[in-house]
Amino acid sequence: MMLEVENLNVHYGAIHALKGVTFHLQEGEIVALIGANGAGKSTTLNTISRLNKPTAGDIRYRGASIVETPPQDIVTKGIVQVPEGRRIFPKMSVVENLEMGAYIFSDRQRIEADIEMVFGKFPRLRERRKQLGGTLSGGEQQMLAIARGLMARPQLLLLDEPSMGLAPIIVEQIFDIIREINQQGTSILLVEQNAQMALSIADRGYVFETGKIVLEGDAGDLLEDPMVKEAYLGGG
Amino acid sequence: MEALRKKIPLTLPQNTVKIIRIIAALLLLALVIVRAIDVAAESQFGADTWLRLSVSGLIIGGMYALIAIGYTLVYGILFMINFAHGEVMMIGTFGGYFVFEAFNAIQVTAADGSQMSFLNANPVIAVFLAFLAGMTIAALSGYFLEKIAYRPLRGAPRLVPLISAIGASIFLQNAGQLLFGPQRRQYINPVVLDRGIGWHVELAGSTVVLTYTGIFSLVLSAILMVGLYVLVQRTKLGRAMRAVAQDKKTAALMGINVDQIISRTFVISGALAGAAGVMWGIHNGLFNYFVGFLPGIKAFTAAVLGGIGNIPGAMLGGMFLGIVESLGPAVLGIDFQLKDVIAFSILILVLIFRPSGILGEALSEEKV
Amino acid sequence: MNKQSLQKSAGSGLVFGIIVIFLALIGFTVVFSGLIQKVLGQSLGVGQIPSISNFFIFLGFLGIWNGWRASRQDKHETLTLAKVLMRAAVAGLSAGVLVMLYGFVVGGLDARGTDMRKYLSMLSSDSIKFFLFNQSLVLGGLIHVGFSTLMALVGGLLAFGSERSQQQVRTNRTKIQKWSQSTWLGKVQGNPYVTYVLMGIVLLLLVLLPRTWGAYWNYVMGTVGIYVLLGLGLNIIVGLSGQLVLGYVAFFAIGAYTFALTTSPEPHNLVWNFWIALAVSVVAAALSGILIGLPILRLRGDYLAIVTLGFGEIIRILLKSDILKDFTMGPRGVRNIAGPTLFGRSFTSDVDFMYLIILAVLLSIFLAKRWQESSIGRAWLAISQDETVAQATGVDTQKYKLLALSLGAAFAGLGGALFASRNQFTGPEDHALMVSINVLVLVIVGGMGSIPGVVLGAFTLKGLPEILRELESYRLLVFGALLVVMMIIRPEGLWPARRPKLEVPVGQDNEPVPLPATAGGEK
Amino acid sequence: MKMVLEARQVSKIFGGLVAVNKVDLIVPEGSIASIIGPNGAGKTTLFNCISGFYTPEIGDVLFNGRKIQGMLTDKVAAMGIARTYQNIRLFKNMSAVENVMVGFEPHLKHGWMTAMLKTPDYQKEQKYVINEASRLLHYVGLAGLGDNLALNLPYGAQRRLEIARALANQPKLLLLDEPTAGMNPQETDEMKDFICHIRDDLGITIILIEHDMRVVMNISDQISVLDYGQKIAEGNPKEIQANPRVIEAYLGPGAAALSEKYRREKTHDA
Amino acid sequence: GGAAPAGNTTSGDTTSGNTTSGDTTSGDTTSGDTASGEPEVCASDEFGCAVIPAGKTVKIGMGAPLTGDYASFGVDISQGAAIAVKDAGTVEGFAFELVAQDTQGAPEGGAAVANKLATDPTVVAIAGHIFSGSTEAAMPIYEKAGIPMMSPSATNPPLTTLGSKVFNRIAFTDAVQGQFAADYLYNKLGFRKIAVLHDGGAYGQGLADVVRQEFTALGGEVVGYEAVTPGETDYTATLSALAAKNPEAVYFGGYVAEGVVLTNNMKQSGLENAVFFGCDGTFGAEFVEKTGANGQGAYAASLIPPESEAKLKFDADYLAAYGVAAGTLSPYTWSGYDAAAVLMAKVKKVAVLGADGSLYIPRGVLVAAVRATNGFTSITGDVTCSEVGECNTAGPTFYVVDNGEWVQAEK
Ligand SMILES: Nc1ncnc2c1ncn2[C@@H]1O[C@H](COP(=O)(O)OP(=O)(O)OP(=O)(O)O)[C@@H](O)[C@H]1O
Ligand SMILES: Nc1ncnc2c1ncn2[C@@H]1O[C@H](COP(=O)(O)OP(=O)(O)OP(=O)(O)O)[C@@H](O)[C@H]1O
Ligand SMILES: [Mg+2]
Ligand SMILES: [Mg+2]
Repeated sequence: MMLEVENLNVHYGAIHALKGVTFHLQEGEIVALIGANGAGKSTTLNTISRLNKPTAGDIRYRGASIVETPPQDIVTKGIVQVPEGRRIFPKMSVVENLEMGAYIFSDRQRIEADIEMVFGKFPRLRERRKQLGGTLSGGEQQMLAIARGLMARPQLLLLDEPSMGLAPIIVEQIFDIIREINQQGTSILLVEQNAQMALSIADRGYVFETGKIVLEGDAGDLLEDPMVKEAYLGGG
Repeated sequence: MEALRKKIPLTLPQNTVKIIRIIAALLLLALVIVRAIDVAAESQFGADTWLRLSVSGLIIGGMYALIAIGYTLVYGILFMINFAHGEVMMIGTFGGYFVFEAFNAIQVTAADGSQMSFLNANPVIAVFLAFLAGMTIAALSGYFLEKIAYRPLRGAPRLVPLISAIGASIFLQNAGQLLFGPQRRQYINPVVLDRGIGWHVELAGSTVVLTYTGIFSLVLSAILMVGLYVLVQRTKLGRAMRAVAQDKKTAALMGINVDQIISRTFVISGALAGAAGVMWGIHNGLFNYFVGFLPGIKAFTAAVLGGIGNIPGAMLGGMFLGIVESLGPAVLGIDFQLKDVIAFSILILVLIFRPSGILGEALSEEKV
Repeated sequence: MNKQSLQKSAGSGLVFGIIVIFLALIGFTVVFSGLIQKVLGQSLGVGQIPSISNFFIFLGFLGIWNGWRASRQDKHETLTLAKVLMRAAVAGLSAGVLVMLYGFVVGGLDARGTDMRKYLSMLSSDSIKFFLFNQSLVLGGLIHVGFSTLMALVGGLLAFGSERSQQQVRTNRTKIQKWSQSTWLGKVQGNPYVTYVLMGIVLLLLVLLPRTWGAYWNYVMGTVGIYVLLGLGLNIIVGLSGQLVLGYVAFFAIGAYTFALTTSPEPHNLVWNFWIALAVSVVAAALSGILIGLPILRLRGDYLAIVTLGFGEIIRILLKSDILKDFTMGPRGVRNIAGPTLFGRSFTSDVDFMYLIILAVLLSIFLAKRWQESSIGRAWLAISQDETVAQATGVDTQKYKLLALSLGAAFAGLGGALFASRNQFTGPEDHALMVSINVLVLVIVGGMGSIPGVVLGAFTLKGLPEILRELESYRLLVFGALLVVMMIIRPEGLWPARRPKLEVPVGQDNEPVPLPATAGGEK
Repeated sequence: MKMVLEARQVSKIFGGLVAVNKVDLIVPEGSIASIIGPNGAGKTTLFNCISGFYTPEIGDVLFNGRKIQGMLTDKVAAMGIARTYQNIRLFKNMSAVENVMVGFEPHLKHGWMTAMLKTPDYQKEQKYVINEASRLLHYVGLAGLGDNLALNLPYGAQRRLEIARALANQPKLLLLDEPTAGMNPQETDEMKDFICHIRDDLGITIILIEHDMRVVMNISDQISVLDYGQKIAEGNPKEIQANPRVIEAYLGPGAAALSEKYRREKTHDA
Repeated sequence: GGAAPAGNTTSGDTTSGNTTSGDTTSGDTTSGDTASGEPEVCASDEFGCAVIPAGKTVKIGMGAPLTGDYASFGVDISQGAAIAVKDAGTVEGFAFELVAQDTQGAPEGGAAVANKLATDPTVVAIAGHIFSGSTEAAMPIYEKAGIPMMSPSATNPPLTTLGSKVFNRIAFTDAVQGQFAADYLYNKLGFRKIAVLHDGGAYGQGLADVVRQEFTALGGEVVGYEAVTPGETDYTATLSALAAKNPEAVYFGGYVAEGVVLTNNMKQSGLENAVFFGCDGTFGAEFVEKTGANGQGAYAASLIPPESEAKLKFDADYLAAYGVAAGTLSPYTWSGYDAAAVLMAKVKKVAVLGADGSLYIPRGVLVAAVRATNGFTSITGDVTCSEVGECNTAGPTFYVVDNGEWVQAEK
C-alpha cells in the first residue's frame, strides 16, 4: 500500500475543514478526489505534504507514519505536490523554477537531463525558458508548475487542479502527460474540478463534501453514478 | 468638495506627469551642475581635498554597503525591516574588541627576544580572529534574534515584526549599555594597522594619507560583497533563499527547510554586520553600545536607495550614500552639517524618478 | 520519547540559566532585589546592597517559572506527577549547574582580586558576593543548584495542579459565558444605555482626575494625550490608508514650530493669539502633508517609509542648522511659547492644560471616528489592502492618499502645537526620529486601524516607561523586552479593529434588482 | 447598433514580446462577447489595455466613442468599465458588503467636510450605498454573508463578490476574466446563467474571457479568438467551432472525445 | 514672587566667606532655632517646610540622561553625586539619598522628572539637571515648588537671565568660556586664522558662536565655520574641507566623543599642523586616553582646578566605587559631586529637628541659602553664587595635553 490516510481531521482555527477523512492509494494507481469548492480536497493534499498539521488521524506512506515528518523530508521521501493556483516563483526564470523543483538533488548532469525531459513534454516552456515566471500567462504557469513537480522525480505525485484555467487543447495535453507519467511508474493523487476527465483517467475516485468523503469507488462506476453525474459532470 | 475635485484635477494624465517629471529632473540636474561649476570656479579645494573626500566616502560607503546587505537579505526573505540589525553590528564590534583586548594583554617573546603583546607579534592572526569572533557572535545574535523575536510572528501582519524588531533594538542597546557600561571604548589596533599611518600620496603640493585601516576596510568589504553575491547567485543556498523569499509555502513543497533557510539568512546577514562592526572598530576606533544606530539607519537608507531586496542594489546604494555624504556638501558648497539633508534629498529624488530604487524592478506594469 | 522530553527540559533549563546569568551580568539581580526590598517596605540606602532574602525571592520566581515551563511541553498531552517532577528537576538542575559554573568563574576571578568592571561594568566585588549569597564559592554555587532545583519542582507541581484544574476552569468559563448571555448581563452588554453610563463615568473621571492626581500625573497623562493625538493621525495614514510613513515627526515639528515661531517673542516677535496660532499650526501641518505627499504618491511600502523618514530627518536637521539659525533659533530652540488664553485670561496651570488636552483628544477622537466610519475610511482601507485594484474599482487613490496624509498631518500639527505650548519650549531634539517610531509603535501595539487601540497604545507606550521609572536605567531594557513579548502574545494589537456590521436585510422577493440609477453616474 | 467598445489595432509589447498584436475588437451594446485563445495568447493583456492598467503602444481604445487609452484606471472605472480578475483580488480584510460599497466610490459626492459634519445629504447617500450594496449581494446570491470578511468566503462566493463589486461601479461594460475557473460543472452552470442575467436584467455589455467551452458556446453573441497576440478568428459560436484554425490552435478534439479515448484504453488494459 | 525671604541664616555665611573651609561636610552648623513642635520658620516660609518623618531619608533629586545617546553623562554625574552623598554623612541623624531619574537628556523628559520629583515631599533639592534643554523645562516646576537647583553642567547663558530664584549652576556659562577661549587663542597663542567647529547642539553651537564673534572682534580671522553630526566616528570629510583653508587652530565646541574623533582625524585630513582647541566638554581622562599621540598639544578648558587634595580623594573614591577612573565617562563627574555637596551643606544648615522627631527643612530658606553660597570650597574650587545663580566665579582653567596627560597651560 503506497498511501493510507486514516481518520484525518484538520482545523483552521475554528473551522473544521476535514472531518475524519479515510482513503488509500495503491502503488501505480491514479486516484481522483473530486468535490465542490471548499470541500477540503486541497486541505487533504496540503496535510499529506505536511503544510498543515492534522489535529487527529494518521497518514502512512509505504507503511510508515509521516504525520510528524517535516515538509522538506516528505519531498525527499518521494511525495511531491503541484499546488493549486500554480504558485510558481514569480521572480525566477523558467529554468530556475525547474531547478528549484530539483532542489533535493545535487547531481547537475541529472538535473540538466531532467530539464530536457520536461522541455520535451512542454515545448512551450522551452520557448519561454528565460522569461520570469511571474510574467507567464496562466496556462504557461500551470505547465511550469507541473514540470517543476516532475523535476523532483516523484514516486507519488499530488496534483491539485492541474487543468484549472487551461485552454481545452492544453487540458488534453496535460491529461495525456499525467497518464504518461503514471505509466512510467509514478502514482498519482489527482484533485480535479473537471470530474469527467479526472474519472476517465483515474482508476478509483473519492467524492468529498464539506470535509467528508461521501462516495468512493471505481472510477468507471463513479462516472455512472447518478449523484456524481448530477453534481459534477455538468448535468449531461 | 466634488466641485473642487472637478476643478483642480489632482491627477494629471500619465503622460503629462511623466513629461513634467523628466523636465523637473533635467532642471534639477542642470541646477546641480551649475552650482558645482560655480563652486569649482571658486576653487576652494585642491585635488588633494577631493581625493581625501572621495576616499573617506568610499570607506564609509563600503561599511554602509555591508550593513545594507544584511537589511536587504532579511527584507528579501521576510519582507520585514530588521530594525535591530544595527544592534547586531554593535555586538560584532564588541566581539572584535574583546579579542584585541585579550591579545593585547597576552605577552609573548618576539623573534628578537623582546617582549611584545601577542597582538603585535602576530597581527594577522589577531585580526583574523577578531573578525572571526565578531562575525560569529554577530551571526549568533542574528540567529537568536530571529528565533526569539521574529519566528513566533511568521504570518502576522506585515508591520508587527517591525515593532518586535524595534523592541529588540531597544532591548539590545540597553543591554549593551548595562553590560559594558555607558563609556566609549576604543579598539587598540596592532601597530601595523595603526589608524594614523598609511600610504602617502603627493597631490597638489600636499600629502594625502591613505590609511591602511581605510584601504583594508574597503578591500575587505569588497571581498565580502563579491563573496556574498556569488553565494546567493550561484549556490543552492542562495537559490533556496530566493525561493523562500518569493513563496514560503511552495518553497517547502520543493523540499526546502524554510525555517532553516531563514535562520541561515539571519546568520549570514549577522555575520556581515559583524564584519562591518569589527571594521568600524579598526578603522574608526571609538564605539559604544550606540554604535549601531546611525550606521543602521544609513544602511537601511542605502538598501532602499539601491532597491530593497536587491543585493547589488544594496552595495551600490551603500557606496553611493557614502560618497554623496562625503562629496555632496563640497560639490554643492553647502555646510557639512547638511550632508544628511543632501543625502536624503538625493534619496528622495532618486525614488521619485525610480520608485523602487536604483536597481529595483519597475512596478509600473504590474500584472493583474 | 522520554529521553527527548528530558532533553527538552534540560534545554529549557539551560535557557533559564542563561537568563539568570544575563541578569546578573547587567546588575539586574541586585537592582531587582533592591526593588523587592523596597516593595516589602524596608529602606535601602545609596550604594547599599539589598539583603540576600530578597535575592532568594527573585530567584524563586524565576525558578518556579522554569519548572512550570519545562513541565508543560505539549498542550495535548496529559501530565502525570512523575513526568512533571522528572522534567522540573532536570530543568532546575541544569539551570542551577550552569549558574553555579558562572558563579565559580566570576567568584574565582573576584577572589583573585581581578576587577572586571573595566569590561563588565556591573560586576563589582559586592555584587559578585551578593550573587554567591555572601558565601564561599562552593557553598554559594551549591545553594544556587539546590534552590534552583527546589523551586523548579515547586513550579512543576504548580503546573501539574493547574493542569488538573484547567478542565474545571474551562467548563466553568463556558458556564459563566452562558449564564452571562442568558441573564441580565447579556442584555446589559447590548444595551445602549450601558454604553452611555460607561461614557458618563469616563467623562466624570476625565473631569475629576486632573484636579486630584497632581502635577506629575497631569504631565504624564498630558504627554499620553498628545501621543493619542499623534496616534490618531498616524492611524489614518498607516492604519487606514496603508501608507507606511516613518517621518511622521515632520508634521509634529511643523505644528510645534509654527506655533512656537508665531507666539514667541523670540526670534520674530510675532506674539499671536493662542487660538489663531493653534489653527494656523494645524493648517500648516495639513498643507505640509499635501506638499510632502505630492511628489511621493507613486511610492509604496518601504520606499515610502524611507522617503518620509528622510523628510523627517531633513526637517530636524534644517531646524537646528546654522543656516536657519536666525529663523528657528538653531539647536537652542524656541522658548517663551504662549500658553492658552481665553477672554484675556491665561489658564496655563497643569490642571487647565490637562483639560485643554482632554478636550483636544475628545474632539480628535470624534473626528477620526467620523472619517474612519465614512466612505472615506472605506476607500482608505481598500487602498491599504490592494491599491491597484482599489484604483481600478474607481477609487481616486491619489486624492485619498493625499487626504489621508493631510488629515493625519493635521492631527500631528495639533499635537505639536499643544506640546510646544505646554512646555513653553521646543527645540530640534524634540523632533527626533524616535518620535515617529514611538507613534508607529503605539499604533501597532494598540491595533492597526483601531481608535480605542490608539488610546490604549498611547497609554502603553508613554505610560509604561513612566511606571517603569523605578527601574531606573533598566526601564528601557524592560520596555524593549515587553514590546517583543506584547507583539508575540497579541500580534493583532491590544484592541484590534473590527469591521462594522453593515448589511441590511433585503426582501426575499427574487425579483431582479435594477441597476441603481439615482446615484448620479456621469451626470 | 451602438458600439460600446471599439479597439483599433491595439498592440502591447513587453520587452521583445508582442503580447497583443494589432487587435481589433468591436463590441455592440448589450451583447456578450467572448475572447478565447490558448494560454498566453494575450487575452488578459487585452483586458488590461481596455481597463487602463496598460497603455497600448499602438492603437486606440474607444469607449462609447471616447478615447480612453492613457487614462488612469479609476477614471476608466468612473466612465463605466468594470472588471474582475483572473486571480481573485478582493479587499480581503474588509467585509463582503464593504467590498461592494467601495465599488460605489466613483459616483459618490461626499467629501471630508461633509463626512465630518454628517450633513443630511451625506447621510442619505451613505444609507443609499448600504442599501444598494446589500441588494447587490442579494442579487449575486450572497445575501446574509455580507458581514463576513472577504477572505473567509468560499471560493465561488469570492468570485461572485468580485462581480458584485464590479456591478457596484454601475458599469456599462463589464469585463470578466475566467469567471468559472476552479468551479465544478454545477457551479459553472449557475455562473453561466448569472452572466446572462446581468446582461438581460441590467443591460450591461459583457466581454468574457473563458476556457470552458460549454459556457462560451452557450452564451456568446460573438467570439474572438486570439493566438500569439493576434486575432485569428471572429464570429458566432457555430462559425468558431467549425473553424479549423481554432480547432488546431485551441479546441483540440474535445474533452468528450478524449475521455472516451481514456476509457477505451482502460478497458483494453483490463 | 516678592522679596527674598529674610536671610538671617545666611548672613553669617557671607561674612565668613573669605575663610575657606577645608572640609565639605564641616563648617556649618544648624541654625539657632529652638526645636519645639513644628518650627516657626515653616509657618513663615513662602513654600513651607519639607517634612522628613523619622526613619526616612532626605532626598536630593537629579534629572539626568541615564539611558539613550547621552547615558554616559548622566550615569557619570549621578555617580559623582552619589559619592558626595556618601561623604555628606547625616543631618540630625537623617541620611541623605540621591534620587537620579532618567530624562534621556530631552526637555520632555526633564519636565516629567521635575514633576515627579516635585511631588515627592521628601525631595528637598536638585543636583541638576544635566543639559540645558532639560534644565530649562524643569526650572518653572521647581520654581513653583520652591526646590533649589544646582546644575553641574547646564551652561546655556540665558538660563540665569530668566529671573529664576531656584536655579543655580556650578558650570560656567558658554559666554564666559567663549570669551576666555578667544582671548587665549588670539593673545596667548598668537593665532590669527582659526576654524571653528561645533557639534550642532545648543551647548557646542553657543560656544562656537561666542568664540567666532570674540575672535573676530579681537582682529583674528575665522576661516571656516562648520558643524559636525554628533555620534559619528569619521569627520575626515568636514576636516578635509577645512584644511583647504589652512587654519592655524581648530576650535571645537562640543563633547569628548566628537572631540576625540576630530583630533584623531585631523592628521589624515591635512590638518596635521593645526592645533586642536577644545572646551570643557572635551576635557577629561577620556580625551587623552583615546587620542593617544594624536592628542599631543591639544587644548581644553575646565572648571576643575589643577589637582587638589579634594580632587585626588574623590578620584580614588570613584575608582574604588565604579572600577573606572573619574573622567572616563564624562568631564562632569566632579561638578556632579560639587553640586550635590553644596546642596547638602545648605540643607544641613537650614534643617531643623522638630519635637515630633521629624526633620523640618524650610524650603524658601533653603532656596535663599543656596543662592547665597559664598566661599564654599570643594573640588571645583571656590563656589560663590552671584545674585543670579552663577556659582563659578573663577572662570575656566586651560589645559594642554602633554605626554598623555592634561597639564595646566600657561596662564
Ligand atoms: N488557510 C486557511 N485558513 C482558514 N480556512 C481555510 C484555509 N484554507 C482553507 N480553508 C477552509 O477550509 C475549507 C476547505 O478548503 P480547501 O481549500 O481544502 O477546499 P477545496 O476542496 O480544495 O476547494 P477548491 O475546489 O475551492 O479548491 C474551506 O471551507 C476553506 O474556506
Ligand atoms: N507584465 C508582463 N511582463 C512581461 N510579459 C508579460 C507580462 N504580462 C503578460 N506577459 C506575457 O504576455 C503573454 C500574454 O499574457 P496574458 O496573460 O495576456 O495571456 P492570456 O491570454 O490571458 O493567457 P491565459 O489564458 O493563460 O491567462 C504571455 O506570454 C505572458 O508571458
Ligand atoms: Mg482546492
Ligand atoms: Mg489570462
